[in-house]
Amino acid sequence: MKSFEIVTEPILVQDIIDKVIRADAGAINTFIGTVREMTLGKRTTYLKYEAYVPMAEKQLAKIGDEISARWPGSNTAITHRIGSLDISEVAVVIAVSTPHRVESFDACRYAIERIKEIVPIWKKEHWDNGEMWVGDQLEKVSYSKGHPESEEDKND
Amino acid sequence: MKSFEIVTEPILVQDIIDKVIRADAGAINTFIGTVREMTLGKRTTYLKYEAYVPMAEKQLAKIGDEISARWPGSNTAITHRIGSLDISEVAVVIAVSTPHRVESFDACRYAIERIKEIVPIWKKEHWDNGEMWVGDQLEKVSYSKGHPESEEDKND
Amino acid sequence: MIKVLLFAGMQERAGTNELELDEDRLLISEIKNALQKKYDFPQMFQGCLSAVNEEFADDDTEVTSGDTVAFIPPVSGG
Amino acid sequence: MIKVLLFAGMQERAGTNELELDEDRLLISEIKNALQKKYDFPQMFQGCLSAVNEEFADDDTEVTSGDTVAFIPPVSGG
Repeated sequence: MKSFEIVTEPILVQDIIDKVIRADAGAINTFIGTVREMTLGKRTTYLKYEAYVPMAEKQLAKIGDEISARWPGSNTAITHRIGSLDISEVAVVIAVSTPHRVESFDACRYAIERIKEIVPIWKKEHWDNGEMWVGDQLEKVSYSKGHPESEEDKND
Repeated sequence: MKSFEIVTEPILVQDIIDKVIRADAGAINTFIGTVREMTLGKRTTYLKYEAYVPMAEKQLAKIGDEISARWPGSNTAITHRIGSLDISEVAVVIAVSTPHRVESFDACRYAIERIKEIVPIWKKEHWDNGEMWVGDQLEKVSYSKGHPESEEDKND
Repeated sequence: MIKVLLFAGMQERAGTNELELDEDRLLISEIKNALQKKYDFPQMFQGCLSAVNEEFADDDTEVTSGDTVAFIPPVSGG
Repeated sequence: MIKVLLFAGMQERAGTNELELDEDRLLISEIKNALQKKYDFPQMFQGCLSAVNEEFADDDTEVTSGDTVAFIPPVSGG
């Protein structure tokens, strides 16, 4: 059972939670990233995720190491799915268990922010009339409103 | 399907998540409170939760209303279990979906803090040699270290 | 008749989870005084909240026959 | 021989996910220049990180035959 994994099949949230449940943890925080339909007024039809799989798994494990160092007594598991995902499907599940509740929130928040910084995974948004690699911004169609204004408003 | 519920049977985390998944939400934060074995050096054998059930469900729904007002576009579901719970069993599950990730953490954190303030649920810790209603502190045995020093360190 | 609900340690101390007061009209503070005299609660309702018909209430809230009063010792859910 | 991996938009632009450079020794910056000349990437490796054998590397990192170089455009997981 790998705690840091890139998968192509649907993720079962409970499987990720089961990896971090421990008798000395009283709190588990879970972040689930799902495919959102509307981003900046555009209707996403589906997303495609691609990864540099072996390096992505190493980087996820590195995030786990960072969390263990920063929040002693914590346990982390992260699974990210790649391939085509429909609206509301689960792209990523992070679970962090800690003895007390406050750290579970902080550590899980840290994990998702780090994923967006150091893990080689890319998301391509598909709409009815086009597609775009998020971050790379090589849009394949002209888009009346120009490029999305801010990274903050992207599908997260 | 009630979004704010007190139950006596084990909680399935996925059931609570399913209540808040929506096409326009890209993030779901889940907090799971489990029974921790060690608290302040004492080994808990099991916990017993009791609630003023109808009022507790109303108060949970009130927390949901507060979250909707404060984080527009969010959806919240909370289930708390009562009765006897063994080590690592799930006592409470909170799920909050929001369009973007940051609010999902903030709103879920708000929910657990409010549960500990306004929801009539009580926890009784059982050890090998005694028991205590947490918060009420009417310990049934003499306890060499005196009463637990701080609310912060309680089983959360 | 006014119904009174007790929970957690207060319930154990009183040996019952429910009392019936054969009165038409009482203040919450009057009910507290009567119960304190009867059961000698160790903390004398310290940190204890009150609810009338499942809504939080104050010491000077007046309850009437048919109401349900609940005493809510410090909560510890989650 | 040095293996080069391309991803996302760069992969589409190049029309391949993998190249083989028949060289014994190159700097990352030299590989970037060669690829930029060949494929005319619109953003000229802007914001693009490099990895050698699955670890992040710098422009002046030297790679040798047998190494795998990956160019990592801005990531968007999560």
